[in-house]
Amino acid sequence: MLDLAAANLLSPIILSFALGLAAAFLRSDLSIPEAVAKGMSIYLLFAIGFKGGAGVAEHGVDLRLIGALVAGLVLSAGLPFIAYALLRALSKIDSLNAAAVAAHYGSISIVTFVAATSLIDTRGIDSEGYMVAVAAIMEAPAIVAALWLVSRTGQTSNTDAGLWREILVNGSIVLLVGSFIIGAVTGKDGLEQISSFIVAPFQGVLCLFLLDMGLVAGRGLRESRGVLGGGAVAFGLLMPPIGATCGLAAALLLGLSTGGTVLLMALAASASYIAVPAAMRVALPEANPSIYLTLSLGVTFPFNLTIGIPLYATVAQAVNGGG
Amino acid sequence: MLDLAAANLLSPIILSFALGLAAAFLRSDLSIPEAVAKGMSIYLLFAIGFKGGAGVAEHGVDLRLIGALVAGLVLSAGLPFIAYALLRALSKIDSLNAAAVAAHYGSISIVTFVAATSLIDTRGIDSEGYMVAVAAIMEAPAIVAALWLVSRTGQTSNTDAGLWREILVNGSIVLLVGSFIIGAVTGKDGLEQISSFIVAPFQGVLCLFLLDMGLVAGRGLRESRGVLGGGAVAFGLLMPPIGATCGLAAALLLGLSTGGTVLLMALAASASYIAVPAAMRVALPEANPSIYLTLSLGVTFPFNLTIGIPLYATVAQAVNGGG
Amino acid sequence: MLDLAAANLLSPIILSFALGLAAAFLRSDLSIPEAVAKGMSIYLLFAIGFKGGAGVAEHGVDLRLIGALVAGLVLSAGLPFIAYALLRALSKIDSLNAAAVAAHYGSISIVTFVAATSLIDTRGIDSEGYMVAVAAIMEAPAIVAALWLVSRTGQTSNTDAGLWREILVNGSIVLLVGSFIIGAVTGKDGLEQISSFIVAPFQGVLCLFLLDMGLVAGRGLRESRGVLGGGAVAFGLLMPPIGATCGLAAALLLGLSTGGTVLLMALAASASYIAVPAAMRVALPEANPSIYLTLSLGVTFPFNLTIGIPLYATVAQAVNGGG
Amino acid sequence: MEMHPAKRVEIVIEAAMASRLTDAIFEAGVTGYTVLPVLGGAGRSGRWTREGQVSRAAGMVVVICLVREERVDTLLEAAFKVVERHIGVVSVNDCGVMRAERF
Amino acid sequence: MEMHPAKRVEIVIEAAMASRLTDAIFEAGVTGYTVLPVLGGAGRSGRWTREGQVSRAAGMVVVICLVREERVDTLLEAAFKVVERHIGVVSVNDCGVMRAERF
Amino acid sequence: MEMHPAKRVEIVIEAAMASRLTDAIFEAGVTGYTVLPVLGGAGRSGRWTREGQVSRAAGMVVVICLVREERVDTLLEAAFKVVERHIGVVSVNDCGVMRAERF
Ligand SMILES: Nc1ncnc2c1ncn2[C@@H]1O[C@H](COP(=O)(O)O)[C@@H](O)[C@H]1O
Ligand SMILES: Nc1ncnc2c1ncn2[C@@H]1O[C@H](COP(=O)(O)O)[C@@H](O)[C@H]1O
Ligand SMILES: Nc1ncnc2c1ncn2[C@@H]1O[C@H](COP(=O)(O)O)[C@@H](O)[C@H]1O
Ligand code: NA
Ligand code: NA
Ligand code: NA
Repeated sequence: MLDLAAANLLSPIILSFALGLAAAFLRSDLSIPEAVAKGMSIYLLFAIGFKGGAGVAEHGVDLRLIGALVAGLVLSAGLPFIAYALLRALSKIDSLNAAAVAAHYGSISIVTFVAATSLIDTRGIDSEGYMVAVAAIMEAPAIVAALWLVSRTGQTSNTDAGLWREILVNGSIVLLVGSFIIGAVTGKDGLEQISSFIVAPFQGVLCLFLLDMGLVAGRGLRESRGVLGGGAVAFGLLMPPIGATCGLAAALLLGLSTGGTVLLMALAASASYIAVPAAMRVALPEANPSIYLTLSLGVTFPFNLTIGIPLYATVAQAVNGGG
Repeated sequence: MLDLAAANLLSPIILSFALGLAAAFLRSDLSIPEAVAKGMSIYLLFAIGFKGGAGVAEHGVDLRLIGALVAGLVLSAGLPFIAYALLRALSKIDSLNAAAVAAHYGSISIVTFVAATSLIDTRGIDSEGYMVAVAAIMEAPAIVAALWLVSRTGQTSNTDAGLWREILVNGSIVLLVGSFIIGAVTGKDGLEQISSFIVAPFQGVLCLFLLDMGLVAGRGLRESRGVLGGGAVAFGLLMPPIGATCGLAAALLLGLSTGGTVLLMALAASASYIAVPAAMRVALPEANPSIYLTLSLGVTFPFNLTIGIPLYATVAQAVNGGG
Repeated sequence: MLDLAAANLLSPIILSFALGLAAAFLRSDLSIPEAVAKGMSIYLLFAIGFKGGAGVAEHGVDLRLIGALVAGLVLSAGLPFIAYALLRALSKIDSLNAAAVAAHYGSISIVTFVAATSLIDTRGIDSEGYMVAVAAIMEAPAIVAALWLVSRTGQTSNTDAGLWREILVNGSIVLLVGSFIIGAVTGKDGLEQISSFIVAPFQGVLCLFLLDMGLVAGRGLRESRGVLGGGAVAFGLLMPPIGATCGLAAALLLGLSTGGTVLLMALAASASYIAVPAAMRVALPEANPSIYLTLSLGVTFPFNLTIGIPLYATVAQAVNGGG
Repeated sequence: MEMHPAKRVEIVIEAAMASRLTDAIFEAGVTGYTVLPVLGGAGRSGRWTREGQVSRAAGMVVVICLVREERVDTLLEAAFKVVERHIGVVSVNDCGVMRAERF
Repeated sequence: MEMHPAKRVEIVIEAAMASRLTDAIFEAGVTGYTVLPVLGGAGRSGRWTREGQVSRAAGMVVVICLVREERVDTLLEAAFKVVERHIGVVSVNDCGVMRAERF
Repeated sequence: MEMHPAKRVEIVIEAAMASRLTDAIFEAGVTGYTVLPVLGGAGRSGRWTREGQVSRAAGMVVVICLVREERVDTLLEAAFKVVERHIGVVSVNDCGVMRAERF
């Protein structure tokens, strides 16, 4: 187990993230152009969606798919309540900011999902291709839950019709679901045609993308020193295992495979740092982005990447009696 | 035949284009950064040019090359007259705008060419490597023809020496011809050195590029609702088969291979959406870009991609008695 | 030998550079977006660093590493003096501009290094993986030497603490050293995981990058016609072999392998065109960038790429009695 | 060259709010605007830069709007409704425009 | 800090025409200009955005030109000849510049 | 809409110097600035364009700074110290700003 942990920590992926962090702390001018970072994230979404779809085409769908989607929805809508209560208990962050943070923790980080996929691939564990669809469905419900929390505390949020459309058809959801469908429709043949684009170089692109995330996270941490107290940091480290536990419970209930269990745990444990922050800027402009971005990108993401995911995998393997 | 059509419609490439269209119609914020889109188009031009050149290096050149270049030149300069007459007959678009549209249909769309290459590859049909050079030669003559049409109707165009230089040495022509020459010079060895860059991931990059084209075409269609009447749309669907028929005639005259025939048909059937629009903005600023861009990118390109190319391939195979 | 030279001149890499030059001279609008160019340079640095590190992991480090680092440092700090004296002797360029130029020739061009790696790979010559670290260490000392030259002539340079940090932790150094470490830590396993990203497409990306360099160099040459006199151009062609000779001497002293010798020669012969120009803009704003950029990018880089590197390789092979 | 008096309104606004702003100023009767990218900035809410960012959350854009003087108040009111609760700045200066019939 | 009176001319023009504009204003004796990228915009010819575009046909740029007052008319006339038949807008405002000897 | 008088300072400066400039104006008590990318330009030191460039050496940015009138001199002095030996231009014009408490 320690071996596996070390192997994970010393993988090119994690070390690339560490390199980004280090460069940011050294105040190096190393930076990845915005367009290239966006291009890589489009690549990763397209590839992960397509591969998920192709997996479904090969292994077929069972009723569990619907169960998993419902579980995802419930987790995404439910976790914000736990997150909100925990954050309020642990820190002095006010209710508005706590609700904004809660939205992030109900929702998901697709890179955490990708990193988990990559880890179970390395360990040779199979998973349900449709977990990609579960990831997509978990993006938005958390936002609704958090805005409900805000309204309950008597504060107003800026929600117009446009916002709901933006959330539901935001770029990452559309790309993930779309490429999932393309993968499902074109199946093994389709995957073969483009696998030297979406499979072979995937790990390498992920390295550069994590390098960029390390840079952005590191610069964020440097800029927002002092924004987070000890309580908030504790929240950022405690909430992932709590989310993962809820994910584990749901996975056991559904009877997901070991791989599917790891992925659902990772999804539940992860915090959004793309879609939800943008929605919060529109809906809750008074909430402080430094708080939720630092927690999500600076605390929880590195935790999941380095300790969380291998831990969830080990737990899932133990529980499922697998390798 | 229906099988083949379905196989084409359900290929990752076409579905990616459809995804882009769908995202645009759903008003998703999915978008590919301009720099990444340009980067992909540079990649595609470089790869297709290089492969064409390497093909020529391997199979040698025959006199048909010169015949094919002349045919391309004649098609490009001649088709605008057919396009102009047809568009004026079918719609109420004025002569200036009709001439601008005509320039697009005489010229070519390199992505249509790439998609045709990819389809014949899938069907295992060989083609002449120098068709890339034919594509390059077909870019510009149509503009001259269209400007002549404009002057004939007594209107003025803004043509300075700079414009002709811009048209003749525009980025795509230079890159296509340049990489064609590099491919021809370095041949099989050169191709081997970089084939894991220009061959292996090609289909995948094409998917993402078509996703982007779907997004741009879809947004264009949404913005310019009502710009095109039924007559203009009919033109956009009728002109490609007409162009393809001319291309077929030329190919038969020259005795091109089945693959070369398909490619020449696709070139003649396609409408420019990069080089010619830019030239029109300079030379005919009063012509409405919504008309020519919507026709070329929103009507003709999707038609060729989904129905046109497989149709041309089937016709070419039938005529040549091939597979 | 002539065969080898021709093989080098007619490689896709060199021809791509030539295509860029040609496009610039034809005043084509062909251009690679800044973000894509930066993305490719990040890719190349990451790949070359990682492969160097993985090489060290496989073959182990010997004491020569330290010797090579010291040699790199001495070359980088010493060559500016030779360059300064030579340039002043050959041309009428004033002392400030001569010092700025000297900084470039002590420092290194990573693309020249990459091109040299690629040439020795083609010829099947092995090299020490840690030459990447030597490249990194050679970036900065030349700047110190040149600024000392400036101060000696009684002129002032703008050096603040920020400048030294910028030079020492500039993006390329951090990325090169960081990926070198990642490669060394993850070793063969790590390389295997991402080799279809950093090894397979490497040559192809290098082609496009050199296309871009050709474009930038060509435009620079066009814009700065007349800036360089015959003496300065002679300097740009003479200094690389002089640098290479110093590099050769150091390599022989250290007993480097034939490949390592070629690389050290190429490093010493090359002139910076990224890190040093940026530092010079800050430290010596009165120095004319047209002079140092044109010399480094427009004269010395093409010389090394086409004639220099194959020459150094042949010399190193002869001296080492190798193939 | 005859120039016609007009106002140049420059609004620095979060990218996530840009389409709401342009919708609002359109409704206020403005005939055109131009959107410029922003690399980074600083203000009461701290420093930021766009480098390496993927999310729209952390970016801003500049919206420039040339209007006839008589329309500037309607425009500013419409703009203010959008930026009110948000970070960003609004400035206005006098200018002259060619082809006044366009504004 | 002493500032010298000058004019700031801002021209929104199609990317495809930008080099013609800068050539023209150079000929009009202007000593410098700065070109900014544009993300999108709207005007009489509709809305547009640069995202995902490959062609130069569908983009605009902003050209900023600081000139001494006495040169502004020559500049505007030169600019007008280029933009006349094209979409785009031209605005001018008073400003002060440092280092007047540069303009 | 009530607007408060202010100054808009626009500085075209080499990218390599941008962080030194923003540090300096911060020290001069300015509360905010916005940095815009520049595609290319021309001046006494010739023409240039950003296309295909990798190095920061050959690029410029525009720094826009809205300040209260009473602070503009301190700002300009601070800015001048940074740009003095460098290429680039500085211009200032009057403007009105919303939400004056921010400046
Ligand atoms: N005084 C200013 N001058 C120019 N831009 C400013 C100024 N203050 C704020 N900004 C811009 O508006 C953004 C948000 O400002 P703030 O609301 O003060 O955080 C900053 O990131 C800057 O881009
Ligand atoms: N009133 C305006 N204010 C600012 N920019 C404008 C305005 N009108 C037009 N533009 C810009 O000029 C471009 C062309 O305008 P038009 O010629 O009206 O279609 C638009 O896409 C905008 O970028
Ligand atoms: N008159 C001007 N108007 C606008 N921008 C200018 C002007 N002069 C110089 N610039 C900008 O400042 C940069 C450096 O100018 P210079 O110091 O004259 O070489 C140029 O590349 C332009 O981007
Ligand atoms: Na979660
Ligand atoms: Na055609
Ligand atoms: Na050197």
